[in-house]
Amino acid sequence: MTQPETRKKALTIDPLKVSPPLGASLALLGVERGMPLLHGSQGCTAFALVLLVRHFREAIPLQTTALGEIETILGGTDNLEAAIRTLVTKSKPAVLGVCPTGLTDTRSEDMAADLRGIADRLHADLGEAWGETLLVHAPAPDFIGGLQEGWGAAVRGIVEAAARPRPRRAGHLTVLAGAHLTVGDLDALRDTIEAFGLTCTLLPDLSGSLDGHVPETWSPVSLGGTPRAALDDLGAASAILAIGEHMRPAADLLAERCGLPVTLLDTLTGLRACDRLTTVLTEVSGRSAPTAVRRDRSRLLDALIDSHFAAVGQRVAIAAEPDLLRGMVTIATDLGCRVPVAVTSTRAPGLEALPVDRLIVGDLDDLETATLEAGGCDLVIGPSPAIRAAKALHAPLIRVGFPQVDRVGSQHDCFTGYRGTRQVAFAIANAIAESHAEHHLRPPHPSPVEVPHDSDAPVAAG
Amino acid sequence: MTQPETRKKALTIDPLKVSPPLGASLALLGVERGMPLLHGSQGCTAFALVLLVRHFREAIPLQTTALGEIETILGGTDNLEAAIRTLVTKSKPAVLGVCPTGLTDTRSEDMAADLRGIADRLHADLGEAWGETLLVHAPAPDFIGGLQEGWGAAVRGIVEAAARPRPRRAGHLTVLAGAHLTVGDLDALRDTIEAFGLTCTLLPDLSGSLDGHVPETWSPVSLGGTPRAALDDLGAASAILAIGEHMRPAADLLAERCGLPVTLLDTLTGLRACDRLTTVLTEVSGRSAPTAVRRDRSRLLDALIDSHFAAVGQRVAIAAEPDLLRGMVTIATDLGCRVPVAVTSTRAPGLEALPVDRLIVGDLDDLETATLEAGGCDLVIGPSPAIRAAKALHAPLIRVGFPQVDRVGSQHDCFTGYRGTRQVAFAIANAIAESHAEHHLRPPHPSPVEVPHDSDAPVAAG
Amino acid sequence: MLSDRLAPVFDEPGCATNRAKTDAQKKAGCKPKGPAPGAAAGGCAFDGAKISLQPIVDAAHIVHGPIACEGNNWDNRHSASSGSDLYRRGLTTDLTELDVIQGGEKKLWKAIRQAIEKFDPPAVFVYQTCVPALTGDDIRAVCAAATERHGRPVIPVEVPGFVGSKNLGNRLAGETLLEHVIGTREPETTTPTDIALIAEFNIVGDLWQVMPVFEKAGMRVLSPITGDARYHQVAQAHRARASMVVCSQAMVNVGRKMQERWGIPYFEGSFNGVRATSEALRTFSRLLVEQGAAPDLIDRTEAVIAAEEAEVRRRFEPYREILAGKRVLLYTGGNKSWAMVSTLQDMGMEVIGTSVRKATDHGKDRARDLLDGADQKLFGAIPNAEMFRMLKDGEADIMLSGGRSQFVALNARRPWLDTNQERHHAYAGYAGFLVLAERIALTLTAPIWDQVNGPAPWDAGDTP
Amino acid sequence: MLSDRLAPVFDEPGCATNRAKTDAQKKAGCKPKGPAPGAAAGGCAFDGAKISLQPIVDAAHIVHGPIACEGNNWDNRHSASSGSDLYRRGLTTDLTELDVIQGGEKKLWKAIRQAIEKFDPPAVFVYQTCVPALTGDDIRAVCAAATERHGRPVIPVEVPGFVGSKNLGNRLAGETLLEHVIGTREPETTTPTDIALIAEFNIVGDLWQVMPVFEKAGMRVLSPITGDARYHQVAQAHRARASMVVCSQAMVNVGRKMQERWGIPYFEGSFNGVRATSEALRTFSRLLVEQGAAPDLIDRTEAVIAAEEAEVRRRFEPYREILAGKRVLLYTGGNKSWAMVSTLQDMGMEVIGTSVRKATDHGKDRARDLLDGADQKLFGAIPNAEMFRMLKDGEADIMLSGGRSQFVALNARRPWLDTNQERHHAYAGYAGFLVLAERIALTLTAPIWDQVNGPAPWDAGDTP
Repeated sequence: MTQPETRKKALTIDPLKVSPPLGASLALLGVERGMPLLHGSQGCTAFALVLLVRHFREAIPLQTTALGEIETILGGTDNLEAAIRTLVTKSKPAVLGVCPTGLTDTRSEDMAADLRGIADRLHADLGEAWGETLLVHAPAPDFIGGLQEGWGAAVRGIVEAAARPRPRRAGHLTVLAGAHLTVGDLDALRDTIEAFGLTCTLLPDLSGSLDGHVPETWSPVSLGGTPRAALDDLGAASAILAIGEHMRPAADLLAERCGLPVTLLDTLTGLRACDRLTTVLTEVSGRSAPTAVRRDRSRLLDALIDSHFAAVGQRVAIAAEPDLLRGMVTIATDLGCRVPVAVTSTRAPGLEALPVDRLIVGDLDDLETATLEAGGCDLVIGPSPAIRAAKALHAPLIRVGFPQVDRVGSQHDCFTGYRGTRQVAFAIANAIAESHAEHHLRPPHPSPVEVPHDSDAPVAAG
Repeated sequence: MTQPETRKKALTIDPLKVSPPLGASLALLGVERGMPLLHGSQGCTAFALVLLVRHFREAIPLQTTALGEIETILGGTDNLEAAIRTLVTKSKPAVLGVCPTGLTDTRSEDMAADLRGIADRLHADLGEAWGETLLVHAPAPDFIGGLQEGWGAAVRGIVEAAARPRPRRAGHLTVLAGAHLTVGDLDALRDTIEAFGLTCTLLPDLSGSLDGHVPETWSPVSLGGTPRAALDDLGAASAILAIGEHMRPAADLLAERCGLPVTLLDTLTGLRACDRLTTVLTEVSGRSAPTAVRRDRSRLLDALIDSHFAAVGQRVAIAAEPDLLRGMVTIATDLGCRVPVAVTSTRAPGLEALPVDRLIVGDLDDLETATLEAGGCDLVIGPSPAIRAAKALHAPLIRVGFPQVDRVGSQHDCFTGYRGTRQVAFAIANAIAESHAEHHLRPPHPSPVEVPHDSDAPVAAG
Repeated sequence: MLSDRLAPVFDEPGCATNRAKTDAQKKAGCKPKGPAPGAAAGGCAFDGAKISLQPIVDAAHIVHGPIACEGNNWDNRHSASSGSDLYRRGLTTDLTELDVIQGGEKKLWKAIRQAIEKFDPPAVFVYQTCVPALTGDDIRAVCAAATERHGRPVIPVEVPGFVGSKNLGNRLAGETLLEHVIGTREPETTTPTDIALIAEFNIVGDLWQVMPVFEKAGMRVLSPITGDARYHQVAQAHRARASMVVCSQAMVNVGRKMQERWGIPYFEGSFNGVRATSEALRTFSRLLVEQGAAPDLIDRTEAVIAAEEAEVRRRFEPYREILAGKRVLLYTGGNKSWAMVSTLQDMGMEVIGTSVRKATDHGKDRARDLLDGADQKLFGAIPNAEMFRMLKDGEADIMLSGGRSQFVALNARRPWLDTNQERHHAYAGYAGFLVLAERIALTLTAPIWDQVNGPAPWDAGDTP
Repeated sequence: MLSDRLAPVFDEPGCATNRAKTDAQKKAGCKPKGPAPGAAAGGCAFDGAKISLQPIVDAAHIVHGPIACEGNNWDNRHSASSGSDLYRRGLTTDLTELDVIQGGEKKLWKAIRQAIEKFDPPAVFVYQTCVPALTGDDIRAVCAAATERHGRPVIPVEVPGFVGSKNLGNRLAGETLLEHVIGTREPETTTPTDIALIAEFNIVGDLWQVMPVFEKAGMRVLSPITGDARYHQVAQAHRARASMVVCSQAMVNVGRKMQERWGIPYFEGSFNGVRATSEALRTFSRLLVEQGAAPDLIDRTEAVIAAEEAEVRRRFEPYREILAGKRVLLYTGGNKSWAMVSTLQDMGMEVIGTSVRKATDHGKDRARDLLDGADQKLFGAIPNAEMFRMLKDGEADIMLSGGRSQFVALNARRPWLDTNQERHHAYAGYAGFLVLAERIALTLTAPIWDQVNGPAPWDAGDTP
């Protein structure tokens, strides 16, 4: 049991966190024809947009209510209504998600009430022209948590707006996918579910929208993602599977609305987590695990064995949001690594159970300084900006989480499921081995001076 | 058109090549209950065994006829017979492959005749006890080519020993898989074939034998791989698909034996190669490409676009056996890279068409020195031992081919098909970008001396 | 009250937008009409101010606000440094709900102290953002006290995002420099050829491509504002003999006020391309001589220009044929709207259109002249869908723009090159001209364009 | 004829296998009976010779043969170097069919020249392999001529694989050193405490773990044979005052003949574990004093031993509880067969069995003593299937062995640690004892063993 520490410091240096509204926006981009609308000043949207673009390298639909000084002081409801009107009529999103920002939160606007009023007025005003747009309220204050909290709030908002009681649908799962799952993770999860003969609705589903495919036309809203129709049928399933602690509020609400059983798996990384998924799918499907899944498990066992050689006893410092952190700590410690320092973005339930020496709710400077204090490490796991800490610690960096701005294709990384766990185990072992290879077969201290070969050297007499 | 050069040098320095009998052995390990037998001195087997173990990190069944001085001089047929007798009775392999070595080749033993004689005698002698063992002659002289040539010879030997005319079988492909395909490649190829509603026999099939799974029992022979029964039915297909130029002799023989049409694809890396595969599978299956394949193609287009930014104009030096080289040159140049130097192991058909500045049949020292002569490079692609050249060239190394002894899980790399091409495109772009990131936002020349902040500095009067 | 300090900025006489206005319009200030909710793009004033000041590499830049303002934003610029990388650290007070309720001044005070203790910077910039502005944190007072306490400048930058656009933020940053920085320190030595470059931010090393040329001509960049600047270099800008405003809308106020206060002549120019660079060098040499530099500076400068231009011509040869006649859609801003046109034309390319959204009148005129008076080639904002259509229909061979519009080109499967701040290559001056030519050539000839535009097997027609 | 030179090697009186034989057996030499075709494992004579000589780090090692002999084999040893890495290069004549037909001597001659031109090594070792031996390439003649031509030793190592086992190759390498290298150069200086270490190959730095201890005791390793050796160090080995044969079967001939020729006393010892290391130090100090070193060497050595042993005891504490009572299956060779037993027992572990396949009689006796005379704990070769069963049935908690048998343990899902040449950690001397304890502890406690031995979900019983 390691209680999370919050370092007493007024100055955050190199934040690990991004803002919750960014997370909420991203979740909304995982819905077909989704459009997030940040209620704040232009910069709130611009910064989030630029960072999302740098990470995904895709067009990111994201809008702003563009509050100015006057609206900030007098209240931004008019801007919000104008923005919604413009978007509904011009871009015709299937889901329009309104994400308040620190600015509007600070004014304590009663957004929920405002939104109801706006929806009523616009419905009356626009009539048919309103179309099928689902208006979602995704309240994720800037002040609490980071990406995953915003994401969770947006998904809960979608459930709130869309979920209705439906007849159960055998052999179908509604999967509430956490922010820690990449496109590659979602692909793998869907494949695994389908391998058991089940079907599923993923909410959100970035694997259809931000997976990097080249569309044939230009779209002002997200392309792909959870289909609009599926949102009405979130309750038409035999069970709810939620991935990540931060999906619990959404899962609980959906369960309450639709009377479905919930299974929440906090991570899908690590053998035990994958086994839990297998057990769940076996139960839901009534089928035994298919050959491919069994084979993948066996391959994972071999990968764990192969990887532990380089990994045992090595020190891994990790920075990630809570649910991603959980998975990374799990696989690192499963391989026999020690985690001297883990840094995360917020106090989340269950973190105290993680087998780490120190758990800090802090920033990337904490990662660097606390790990240095602890005697350094052999590997860093974290988002791209953790490269600075990794260099200072003379350790390689395995990039996970958000943002990853210095590489392409990160959304296709898969670090969950039997295969993904295998990949991350290999990645850990190889990163450590490659880093240590510099010193392999070299003396532990500066080498003695070479005795040069000279032909004048004394030669034995006999 | 770049004609392959052979550097005039008596001394090979850091060979790229491994021995053809090693390649032949490896192919035989891709058959269920296979057992390669190297006809030579103990060392021939020991070296191959150690290297295969270091690469695959799996138990490698491999035996030797253990020729001593007397047998070397007087002829080793007795040892060969004794070895076969021991193996057939003790290990009961489904396929026992005899691979001559340089030693036995030099004596010009008529191995084929010897083997027929041995088989006759042992059949007579052992009767039922001979079991189902298929005796294969895999003549791959040490003196010509490397791993892929030995592999090709072994597969041709298996076809020679097993293939018989069979009724055609609609919707089934016999796939002759080249040595350049990893376990990950084979998994992907099978999945793609099956996505078209087809079935296939892969020969050899390392994805079942050397894929890193933890078996439940100890086996003296290979576990998994192409099933013994499938060898009798190599001709029971609607077509033959051969991957790699070096599979042509085996494919031609199988076509001749069984009257099947052959499609030979020299590589599966790069958009055009993947499109060719799609076209073949569309034709054979009579089905249009499934959604998943279309999606993967679209994702590849995006990956090519995302990756080209870092890759265009960069210089990539590559060392690989011919068919692997082809794939790597293809993707590197597709992305806009230039290949100043490519080194390969042997003169193989079609290499002169590769868009490289220099193509050298040589060793890893040629890779290093020729690339230095050409002005260096930004990236090296090659097997693990190419790390020395990469370091000398101050370039990162993407490891491909054989051997990869300094990392785990290399057999799960997939660099073929739409997905695998996407992965290698990302790998190239990321390796180059990470390497250049060292210099990013830093001046092109040594930085000027920092002016220290001092509080005594003169302050403006007004 | 913040608005009091904003009025003069909106009233910038150096601002072209403003000059063209009637008196009535002028009364309203040169503030552009507010952005449309639900149809806006672009950053806020804080964004603009941070862009302008962050290139001061040895200063600590502390963002006073909730996580959104810095957590989504730090180290996302490609300004390069030849020394300290303190400017790349993400420093913020990361306000929580409690801070908002209790007020954030005390936290800011501590944060400043921590930054100074950890990094010992010569100066600290503190950026005010929307939330603490709304709750009334008085960062001026905190900064004044901290300046006193720590014996070094702690400078308030009052730029809550809601006050306006990124461009306004640029100017507010300029005002901050004028109020707190420029003129606060004397150089160790001065020369008659000392110059200041205003609003050149050394994106991926642009500055370093022109520095050697200035050196060859015998001019010294006394004060880069603010690319690769040390704080003290900005503080001594008032001793420059002439200055150039490189990005015309950003920080034109700095050039004008330096002229007002210290009599330093300024001009608007660009390092985009050979012609613009030569013109900038000529103007500088003329101004410096007017200010008292030895008259042979003009000849020396001409000699440098002649040599550099000849070298560019020679080294451009390999690209000539590749680029000749290729059609470019240019979607950029500021004086790149015209300077890039001339650059691309010098490369033998055809500019089918340029966006003049953010250009001055002067810039629009120059662009129009370069495009033979073809007004239809001067675009405002092009809707993405229309841009997609133009590219998809093959009206251009390549688009040059910033990162935001890249996916319009890429999804249309057309070559695209980043010419804004996120690019990885420096295009300034003579050297940059060649780099740009190379990048365009490499991009145009990358084999992937054939591949991504080729038919899929299922579209080829001969398969089921 | 090669066999002429082989006979004395087979007749090695220092060889324990040989000493135990009847006269009739002795006549047949100590060559073990030939390996069984189809049921053999292990390397060839070339392999053994290369292992023994390649650690001479500054020499060029050229393999004269087809690609199999070097292409499958180069840089696969973990001998470490504090300087040159020439020994890690893969140098071979890579014989082709044409070379075989025409004879390979000319190619070898050129290859030697190229190696000397490129690397300028102090010496070149040329390894004869099966194919050129069969076709009759006279490498002795080529090497003699090359020595003359290039003014430095070019040394033939006649070890075609077919002449016998790896162990034979070790001895042939020793003969080569005795014939061509040792005694060919005088040291710059000598001391009364100069020693030679024979058959210590500095695997992943083993040597570096004992060097500091020798230094503390005041002994100098004049000649490491051959771990981390420079050629000249081996050449001057004849001036050592005492020598130790570290891996008992490999190169015992070198120790014996150095004693014969130069009167250098030798002993067989080990650096495996605390007891063996202390014993080696004691023996050296005794022999050196007998040879004329100052008698206080013995006290100094005892003081070092006492200090080191105390330090080991102290630092071993964290591992004591983890290792206590854990059962080890030891499957190794040479004098590790007994030395490792004592080491593991010192760690509080129970050795359930040790393989004495490659141990001398002396070694077997010591192992038997350590295991309380339990002969059933002394194994010969264990068939893989039986070893798998033992491990699967949980008879041992961990297996320590070489890379070849690892998969037996790993497929049985039992902890395994490499104690042979492919390991990544050095286990020699006092320091190595602690490293070994740490590695065993880490391996035993790695959570993966629980995981890989736990039931799969489909085996758990409560699912369909």
